[in-house]
Amino acid sequence: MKYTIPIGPIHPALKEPIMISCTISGEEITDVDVIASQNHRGIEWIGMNRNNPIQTIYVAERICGICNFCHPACLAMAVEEITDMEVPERAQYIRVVQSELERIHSHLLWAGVAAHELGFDSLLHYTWKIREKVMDTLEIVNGNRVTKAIMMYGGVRRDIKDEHVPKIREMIKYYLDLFGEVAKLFLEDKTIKMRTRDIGILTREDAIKLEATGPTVRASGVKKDVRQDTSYYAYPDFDVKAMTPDILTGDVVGDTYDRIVVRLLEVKQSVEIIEQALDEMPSGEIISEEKIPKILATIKKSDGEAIGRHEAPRGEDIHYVKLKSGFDGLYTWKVRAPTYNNILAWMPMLMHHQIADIPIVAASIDPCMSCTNRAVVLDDNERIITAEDLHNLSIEKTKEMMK
Amino acid sequence: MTGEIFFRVVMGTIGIAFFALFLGLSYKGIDRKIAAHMQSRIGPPLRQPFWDVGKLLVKDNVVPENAVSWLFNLAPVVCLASSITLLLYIPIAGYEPLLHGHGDLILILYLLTIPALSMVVGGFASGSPYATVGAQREMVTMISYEFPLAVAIISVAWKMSDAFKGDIFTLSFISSHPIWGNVGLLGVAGLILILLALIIVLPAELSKIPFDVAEAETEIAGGLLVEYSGRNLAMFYLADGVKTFALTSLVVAIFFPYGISQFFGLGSIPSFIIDFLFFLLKIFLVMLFSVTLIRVGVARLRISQVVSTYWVAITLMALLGLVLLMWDSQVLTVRWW
Amino acid sequence: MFPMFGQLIKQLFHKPFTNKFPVKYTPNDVTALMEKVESGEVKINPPVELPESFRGKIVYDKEKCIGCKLCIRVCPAKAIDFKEEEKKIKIYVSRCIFCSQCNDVCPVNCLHMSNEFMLADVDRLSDNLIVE
Amino acid sequence: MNIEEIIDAFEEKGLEVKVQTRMAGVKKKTERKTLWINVGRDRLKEIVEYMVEIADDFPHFSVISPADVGEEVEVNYHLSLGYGSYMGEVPITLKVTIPKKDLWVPTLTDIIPGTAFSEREIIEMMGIDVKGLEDKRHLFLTEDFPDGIYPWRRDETAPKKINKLYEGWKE
Repeated sequence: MKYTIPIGPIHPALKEPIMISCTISGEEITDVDVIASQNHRGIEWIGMNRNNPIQTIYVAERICGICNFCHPACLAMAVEEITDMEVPERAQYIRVVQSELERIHSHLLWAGVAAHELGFDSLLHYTWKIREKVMDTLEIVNGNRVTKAIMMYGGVRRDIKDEHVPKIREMIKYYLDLFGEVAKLFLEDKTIKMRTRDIGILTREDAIKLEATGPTVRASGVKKDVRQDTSYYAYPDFDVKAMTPDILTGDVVGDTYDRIVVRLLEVKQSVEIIEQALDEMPSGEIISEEKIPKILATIKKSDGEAIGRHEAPRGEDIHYVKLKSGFDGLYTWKVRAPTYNNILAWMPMLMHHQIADIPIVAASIDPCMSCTNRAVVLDDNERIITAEDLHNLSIEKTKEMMK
Repeated sequence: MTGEIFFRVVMGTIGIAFFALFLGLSYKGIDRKIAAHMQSRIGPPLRQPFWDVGKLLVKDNVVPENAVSWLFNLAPVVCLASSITLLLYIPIAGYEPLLHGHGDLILILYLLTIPALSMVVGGFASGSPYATVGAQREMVTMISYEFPLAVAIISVAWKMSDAFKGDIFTLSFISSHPIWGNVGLLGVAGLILILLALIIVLPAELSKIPFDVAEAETEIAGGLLVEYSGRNLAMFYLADGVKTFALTSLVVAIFFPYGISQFFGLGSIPSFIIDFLFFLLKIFLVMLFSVTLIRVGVARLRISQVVSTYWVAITLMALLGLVLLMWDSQVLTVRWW
Repeated sequence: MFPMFGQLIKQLFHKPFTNKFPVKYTPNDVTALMEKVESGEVKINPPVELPESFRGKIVYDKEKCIGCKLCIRVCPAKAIDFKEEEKKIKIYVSRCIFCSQCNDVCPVNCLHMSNEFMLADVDRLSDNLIVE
Repeated sequence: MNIEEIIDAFEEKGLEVKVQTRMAGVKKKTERKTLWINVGRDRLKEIVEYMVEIADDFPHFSVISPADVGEEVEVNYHLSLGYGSYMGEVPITLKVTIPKKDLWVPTLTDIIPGTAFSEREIIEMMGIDVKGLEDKRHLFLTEDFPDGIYPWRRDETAPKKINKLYEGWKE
């Protein structure tokens, strides 16, 4: 008997505005369809029509709740290429440190969510307990746990002061000592192996054809990593190698288990990169142009187009920016978040699996729908309740409760 | 005469019911508190389950329109009632159970299936695809854990019939003649294996992780109980508490029916209290090792793995225990004390 | 085979990791708790201590402000309004996204970020959430 | 395949290659070169097949980004060759300029299946018809989104009825 199970916009397995509707017969999935049109927020439209470039950095930063350094990083890289803005050396190093800090916190967050999808809540609590260390470091360095607000065209807005360095070093030591234990808890647990080994396999050929990016494609053995392939920021100094599962487990299967392996390896790699960055951090000022109005002016009179590519925690993140002189704001701005390509990889992964595998396979690509959906254009003719009414209703309810 | 028995049974049942509800919920609170501390969290206060039930009773009871409403509302009542009747046959703290008689051990085995069956009926009646999948899974889980459960209990009963004559299939008989006393060294090993099998069967019956595929929260959004709310969900919640208490006391009645009051030689009331507290401690220990520790330490399995674990691994363990028991009495009775 | 059990037993005997801010268990009635806290009966556990570079509620030094409207131009959330008559600005904290871009752009450095983060309120325009 | 071979391979095909360079790195200063190539709409499929041949593994496709420049629409196909080696990747953008009156492009899903989502997006966001794509449903906009309105366009088909949620709240 066939039915369709909607793993939909509101589902405990996938708290993301996307809907996977699987037609199942018995327990086996026979067809997978992805419907992504649940919550498009108009980020590009805002960037092109409403905001000037400085404000667009903060819109880009809020494309994704977790990986919020990668989007402004790409945007700034593209704009700097067009306006040929010089970026001081120290700023390039700070950008590398920030993107690696973000990768650690994003991967550890994902590891906890994956454990929760498997029903292993104590591993979720454990992973998020050790993640607090990187969150405290981020709070000390950036002043805020998640939204860093540190990117500016031509450099960074805040420096890594001398009193921050011992805290970061302490975090590095903490994670290097802990890697063995975390790897043991995740990779040598029999029930996790039973649930993730040979589940959601993405063959190397599918991974390349469907253009998956980031840990999803590296788990299938393809050595694709933007930090290793293209030279941007200070990455040429770090000789970054793409992490594939055979480094730890010796062979490549391309299943959910390998994606856990790749992400844990990347956390270790990021910690080592930060350590090297701190050792070789050049001195000097951190932004090439202090006065913001001058930056706005140079952007306004520049012309041209460029792409910014950066290795976000979930994969390759690319922005295409086109500037036209005299136009206030970005003339054309296209954001492509990493999950955008990885969704296509769901189809071959989920085929002929059981319902129990949907949450963990869907979570294995670390979907971040807020990156992928980006525009809301409200049509107010037949919407009865608007956000305003809902807000007022909630105020009355809170007042009532406070009596 | 019949009036008096009738009066004793009715009042006894009501007493047992409140007693079971109170203890079931407080054990649930202890379980959540210890699980929380194991995960280095503080966890809710011990009286949290009482608040949860109170809150659920206040919430309104929504019946989905494409559900079979009379079955939908009947299922929780049957589940709670059968869990409480289970307790009538189980000796509490070594004292005579309210109803006992010939063969109540087999009756308990069947009474165990009624709560699970009523959840399945409730799942099918609620008409949502998640609940239907959950109900299918609950049936498959029931089939898989019935086999080792039956093997374990029957082998214990068989061992008793080998040593004693008389009405061995009643629980009070088993708990008054502790099984460990009359088995050889091999028998002890067999009994440990059977105890282990029973300990691993418990999480499946109480649908706790790793075998809670029927109510898997992250896969099918709560499975069977997805459409339940308000009073109905409160009844299922209470039934789960009572079942935990009933099953752990069943394991205690079969394997650890010892009392410690005779060591202190006090009067009747204090020794009763000591016995009762020792009984509660035994319940806590069994629950700690069978439910709390397992549900915190492992991930949830897939339905196909649940069946293969029970039919292959746990049944083999129980059968090996039975073989050792048979070997012990037939061939080498090596006295170990 | 099951590495998690060892870790769990170890964690059972360590202090829980959770920070007990504001109180250990959620109270039945929040307003009653607030009164008890004001009257001093109940002591609130301190939150995790904040770094000095923490970006909380904005602080506006009215005298130094010269009304150049640069912060209005740069604020991504349009949270700053200009008062024509007295050439000063009015900041809606409920609208502010705490990016501190206005601090950087201000030529006279009259905007700073404080450490205050408990800004929940019922009315968006209540005086606690408007900085003038 | 280093960058010179790739440029010669394209010049063989009679395509004019524009190279943009950008310095990066501090101690090891290395240049980042991106190739920008104008391709006619009819030669697009042929060039992409050619790229599949010369790629040592398979070309990496990132996204299609359309830009509305007044009378025409520039459709940029962002691809890259040579990933996997240290600093060896060359990002290549094929720019297809099509007039607004006749907005269509051939599909690439038969060569690179990964382009399906990008093509569905340019259909709904820019109104470009992709010939040969079988699944043309809305990707990010809801089903009941009024057709004829294309969010990324700058002409009369751009959305006009915008809910000014972010302005009207101060009263």
